[in-house]
Amino acid sequence: MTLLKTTEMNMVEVNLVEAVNRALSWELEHDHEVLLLGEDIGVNGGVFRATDGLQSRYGSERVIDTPLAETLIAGMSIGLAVQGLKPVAEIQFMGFIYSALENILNHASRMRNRTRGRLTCPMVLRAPYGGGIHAPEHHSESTEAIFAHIPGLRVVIPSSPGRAYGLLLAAIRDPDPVVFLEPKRIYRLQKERLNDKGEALPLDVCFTLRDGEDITLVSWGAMLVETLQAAEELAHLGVAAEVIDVASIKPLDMKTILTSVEKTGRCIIIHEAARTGGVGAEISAQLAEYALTSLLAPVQRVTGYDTVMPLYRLENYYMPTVKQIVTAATKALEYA
Amino acid sequence: MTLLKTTEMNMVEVNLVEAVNRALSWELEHDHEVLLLGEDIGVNGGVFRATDGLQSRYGSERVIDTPLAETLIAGMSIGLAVQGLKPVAEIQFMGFIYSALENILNHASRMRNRTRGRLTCPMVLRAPYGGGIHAPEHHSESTEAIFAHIPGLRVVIPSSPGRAYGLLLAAIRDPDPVVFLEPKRIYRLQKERLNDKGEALPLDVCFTLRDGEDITLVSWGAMLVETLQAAEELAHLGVAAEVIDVASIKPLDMKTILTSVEKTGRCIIIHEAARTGGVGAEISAQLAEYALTSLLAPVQRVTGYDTVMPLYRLENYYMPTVKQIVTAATKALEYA
Amino acid sequence: MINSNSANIPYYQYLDHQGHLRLPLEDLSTNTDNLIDFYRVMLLTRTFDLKAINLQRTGKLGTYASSLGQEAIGAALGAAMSEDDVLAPTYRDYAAQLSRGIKVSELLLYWGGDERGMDYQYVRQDLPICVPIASQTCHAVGVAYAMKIRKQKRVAVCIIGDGATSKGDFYEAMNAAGVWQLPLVFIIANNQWAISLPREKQTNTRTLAQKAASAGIPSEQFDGNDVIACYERISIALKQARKGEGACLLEALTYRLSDHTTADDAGRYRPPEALKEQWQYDPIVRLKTYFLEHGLLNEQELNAIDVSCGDIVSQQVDEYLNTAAQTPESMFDYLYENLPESLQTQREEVKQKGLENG
Amino acid sequence: MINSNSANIPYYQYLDHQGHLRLPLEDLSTNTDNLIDFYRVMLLTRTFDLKAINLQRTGKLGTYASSLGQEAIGAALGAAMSEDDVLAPTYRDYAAQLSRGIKVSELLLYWGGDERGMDYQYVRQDLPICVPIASQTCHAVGVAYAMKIRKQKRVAVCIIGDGATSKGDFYEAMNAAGVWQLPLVFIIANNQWAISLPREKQTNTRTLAQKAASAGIPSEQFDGNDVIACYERISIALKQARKGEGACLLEALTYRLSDHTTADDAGRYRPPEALKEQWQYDPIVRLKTYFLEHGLLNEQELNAIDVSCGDIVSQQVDEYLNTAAQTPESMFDYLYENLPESLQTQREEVKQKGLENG
Ligand SMILES: Cc1ncc(C[n+]2csc(CCOP(=O)(O)OP(=O)(O)O)c2C)c(N)n1
Ligand SMILES: Cc1ncc(C[n+]2csc(CCOP(=O)(O)OP(=O)(O)O)c2C)c(N)n1
Ligand SMILES: [Mg+2]
Ligand SMILES: [Mg+2]
Repeated sequence: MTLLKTTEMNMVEVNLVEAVNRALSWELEHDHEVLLLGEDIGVNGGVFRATDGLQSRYGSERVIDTPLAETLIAGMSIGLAVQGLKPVAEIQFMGFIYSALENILNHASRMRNRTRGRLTCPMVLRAPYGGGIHAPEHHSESTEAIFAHIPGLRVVIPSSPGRAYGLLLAAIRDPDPVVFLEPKRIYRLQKERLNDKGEALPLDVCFTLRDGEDITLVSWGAMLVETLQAAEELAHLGVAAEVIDVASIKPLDMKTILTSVEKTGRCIIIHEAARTGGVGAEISAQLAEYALTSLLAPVQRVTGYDTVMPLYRLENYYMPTVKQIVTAATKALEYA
Repeated sequence: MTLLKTTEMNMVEVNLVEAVNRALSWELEHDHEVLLLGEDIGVNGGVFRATDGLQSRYGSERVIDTPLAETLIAGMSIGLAVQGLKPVAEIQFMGFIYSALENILNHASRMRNRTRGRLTCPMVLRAPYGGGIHAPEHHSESTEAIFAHIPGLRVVIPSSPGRAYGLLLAAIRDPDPVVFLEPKRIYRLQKERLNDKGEALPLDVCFTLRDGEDITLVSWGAMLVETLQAAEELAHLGVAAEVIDVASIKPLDMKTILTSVEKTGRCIIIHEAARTGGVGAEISAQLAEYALTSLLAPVQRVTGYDTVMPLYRLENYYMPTVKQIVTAATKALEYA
Repeated sequence: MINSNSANIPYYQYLDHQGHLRLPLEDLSTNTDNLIDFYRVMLLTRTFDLKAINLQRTGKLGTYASSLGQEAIGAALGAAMSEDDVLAPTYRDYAAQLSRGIKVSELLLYWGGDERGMDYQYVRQDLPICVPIASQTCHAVGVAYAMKIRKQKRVAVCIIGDGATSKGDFYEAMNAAGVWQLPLVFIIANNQWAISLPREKQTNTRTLAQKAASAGIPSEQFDGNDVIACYERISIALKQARKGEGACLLEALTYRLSDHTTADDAGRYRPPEALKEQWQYDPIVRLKTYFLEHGLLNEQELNAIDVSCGDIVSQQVDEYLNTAAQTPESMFDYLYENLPESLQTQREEVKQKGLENG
Repeated sequence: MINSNSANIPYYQYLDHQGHLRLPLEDLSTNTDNLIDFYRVMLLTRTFDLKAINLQRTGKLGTYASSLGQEAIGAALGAAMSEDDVLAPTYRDYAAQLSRGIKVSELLLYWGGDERGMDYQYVRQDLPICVPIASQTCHAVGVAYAMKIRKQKRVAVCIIGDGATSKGDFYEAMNAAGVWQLPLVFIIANNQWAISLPREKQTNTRTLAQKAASAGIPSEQFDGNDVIACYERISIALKQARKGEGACLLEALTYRLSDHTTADDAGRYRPPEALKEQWQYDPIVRLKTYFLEHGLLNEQELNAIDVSCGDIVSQQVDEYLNTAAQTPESMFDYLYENLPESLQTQREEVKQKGLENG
């Protein structure tokens, strides 16, 4: 961060969804090629109010209420992007993103490669994701692993208001397509002071949220709440846990994770998504490939189950808990 | 296998795609609830001839040429299945399966769970997949990992005519939805004698294709060709490689793999799909979690790159080679 | 070029906004008993609906989508369908579901976050509520195809909203239904809104019914707040489909008198005057007026229906509230017919979690 | 109910199968120079096409999709479009692409398995060939939206096949184009086949043009083997779109005289008589007859065109065959604007693989 003069400060107290709104607003104001599109994002300001007030401020040509059609939303974004605009599309919930996959995988993530750089796709697809808010069916899943497997794409997940702001700005400015997943469980969890002056954070790097020598806890999105709580509990037990927010799921900054695990020798990966084939598997596999000799204990994954996300009565049983993380860490520490 | 009387033998020499055809035909003949649907599968017999002759034999009501609409094909299969029929749908190439994902992930894989068993989805989605045949754009990808992450689904990949026959029969008879991916590079690679008498193979188990004490090579689909060749080369170098055909990518039979790796202490996973977030990551992660102390060397993955599948001029550079497998194995064996 | 908005789509209304008959009741139609049944279902739906919102507000139910003002379509549809027909509904088609025998307690369980709410005790072949918009259109094609090749005299009915007509699934399904001449009736419950998007921003077409031209199947519009029109027109469509004359598309014009769901605030985007005007066309009031004016039911009889609906709903709410919880491990029990061995450990783990928390 | 197949979709033909003018050439139209240009592009396309099949047969090209018989639509379209309009084509629209300045060598590179075939030297904003059927329809919406809000006088043109009209994308795109009145012309190159599926099994509609009714945009049919009709009708559509009058749907009736691709054998499903009949309607022969009958070009002049097309194709084939290979590591070089650090190792690995094998 560069030092700012007082006049360059625009400090605000915002929660995560307000930070998203601020980032969108900043970019709409400062880059006339940016536009937003999606269902109910205009007059209604989005079902989570992420785009609240933006249509009245920037007009309905730049903040577009689309018909109810996700294939269209993704496909149209590609068309806008190849024309040099910077579309930021909202998929109302991640559960409805699958109709957009063909366009994401076969077109957006490949346009640059297909045309050897002649046409590019600087677009962002935002979607709230994850469980824990007692939402209706299909409104609580975490399928980031599907997107993390797609070459040419970036997948970014913020876990705090500040990172939401900085990473969303970075995503919009990035010349390539980004799937930006917003952990809706923590949309309003806490406010944070941030300087609303349009400063982006780097993509493709992990953020170390807490330093520690004994064990590395790796997570992203809303699960960082439980992960940080677990680190706190572990501290009470005399265990110093390092907590890493992966933030950019793809491309993956394994360097930071490897460096940490080489130091601690122990690692727990925590994510809400189903275990099998989750992003945790990739991280664990790379640890086993590149840090095997540093590992003092098996890498464990504390994750959602390989079940359909249950309707809300049972969703808390599905979600990884602080206790599960602490138990896993304790087990890891038991290895000599 | 039970002993069959001569009269129960119906030995034929078939390649993989003919084995698929035989299995489909057997099941159409013996189970009147089975029907096929897809693009160009009727009169034309499928672009790879997997359904050759079946429409004229079983009629156009049971071997259905659909309009060009993958969302329809998957969605309609769900409707047929909940009515108690057993649809086997063909997606012409895996590159065109993504429009069907919403129906696979949000509906087919969940229908039983959503209705607590009231309605079920005994359907199969077949699709040829993989590279190496100099096919046009979008005709060569391997994205099995996307499906392997979906709870409630099965993902099955045969690697020989016999396994194609037995596993496809099992997939059709299975009461739950199965994505059945056919490695088109080996559709016509070799003929095998098989008994065309409708005997299914078990799902959810790996097949050990070659026994060995020194290292475990794990693969599936067409890459088993290179994997077995690598095992042969290693044998010449005095290394006994065990070769496992995963076959059922989901659910994953880790028992067989773990048992093997506990014996050999070394493992190379080979797949054509992009490395990051591929199914190899899950296998490697589980090895690191459950067999860490048995591992004498890091588990390595020999895979396709994290790039868009190149057009055919460069596809051979993308595909894992025998040499890469042997090199990785040699490296693994160098660990003390 | 032809102006594709110029087609003359027929529009039917029998009972006008004032409760006066504008067309004679037709042959196949609606005797007084039918009408009273419609009234009963509409009222039961509305009673349920108000109660559900109440339960949501008091934390006893999750987010809930009200069907306020749209009861006529479902009441008529439920009556017109045969028991062994199959309904592929959205989340707002309670009237049809209740009329077909799905229980209030089942609907509550569903919105109360319990999968057992989709394990209907009756009409066991009906599809569960479809939340992803328009996906059920293609499912219905498969259901109807099964009926057709089995030579059954059954019909599949698929309801969608006006918003759903923008989704590709809908067109793929209609097109297939046209190609194969399936026994499939599509009904658009056009309530003028898709959350905040008004009908006129959803599409440039003059009617939604005209979209049938993309599939070469017949279509029409009718007053979806006129339960008699709904019943007459749906019955004709079902009869045609049952006779093997193929699929069709019906557009029922209605209005969402509620917020989109309890999580929505329509005040942000819907002009209050529009809402006020639409209350005049309330399908329940309209039928009541007709009953009273023609002396078919008196206030006392109407009141008795009201009371009986209240009783049913109370009893069903009790049943809902007293339903014992599912075990946590039940999330594994309907994933596959036989749980794969590899998932047994996870099942044990969540079971343990349940025991510890319970 | 209304029979949605009853709409009177206009059909235009100027030059009939015998090469006789049936409608007077209109004002905006086609002078002799234009006609000769059309002829030149059609012939160049066919010459390229035959050569491509030849290259495929001799192992110098991958699977190839021929455009035999469909040259008129693209020749007219290419001429009617402005250079800075944007084309969103399928894999069979070479005539339009060549007419717009895309090089034969680029098309060959593409089908020869080299991504550089999509890095067009001219019309750099045109979309590359879209293989997944109908996906480009939604891309074209975005392109047209960009043109509209930037208040440019440009038009996006999206071509699809008859099979593509069954895909949901097409309807989502048309609907959006209707809602926003976009400068977007959809053209269906209805060649009667989608691989083996004949047009009449693709949909139950009498015309494909009538599908515009689902989006409330105007539409029409014309003879897609009559290059004059193609030019006239497309020009009118483009002019309207350019003036801000919104999107439309044109159905050009043509016929695929070839197999679907070189990997296909149409003999398995297409009656030989049908093919034979369709050869009578060959767009190139038709225009040639017209030229000869009206003395606009003589055999010698026609021959000269033939020769010049042959020369261009030979020269371009040489260029194609002599194009140096891409490096293996180029598969990483256009993945992202800046290659993420985490992929450097993989890039090195494939580079090494290249050095070893090269
Ligand atoms: C595919 C999909 N996209 C988005 C949503 C979120 N969503 C839920 S209801 C709704 C509006 C539906 O409008 P309409 O079809 O008119 O039905 P109504 O709610 O009016 O009954 C939207 C956008 C969804 N459920 N599914
Ligand atoms: C989404 C998708 N599904 C399937 C295919 C395989 N396929 C390639 S071309 C084709 C037929 C296309 O027919 P049509 O749209 O009429 O175009 P034509 O080939 O006749 O020009 C099919 C099914 C594909 N490319 N994309
Ligand atoms: Mg609506
Ligand atoms: Mg065609």
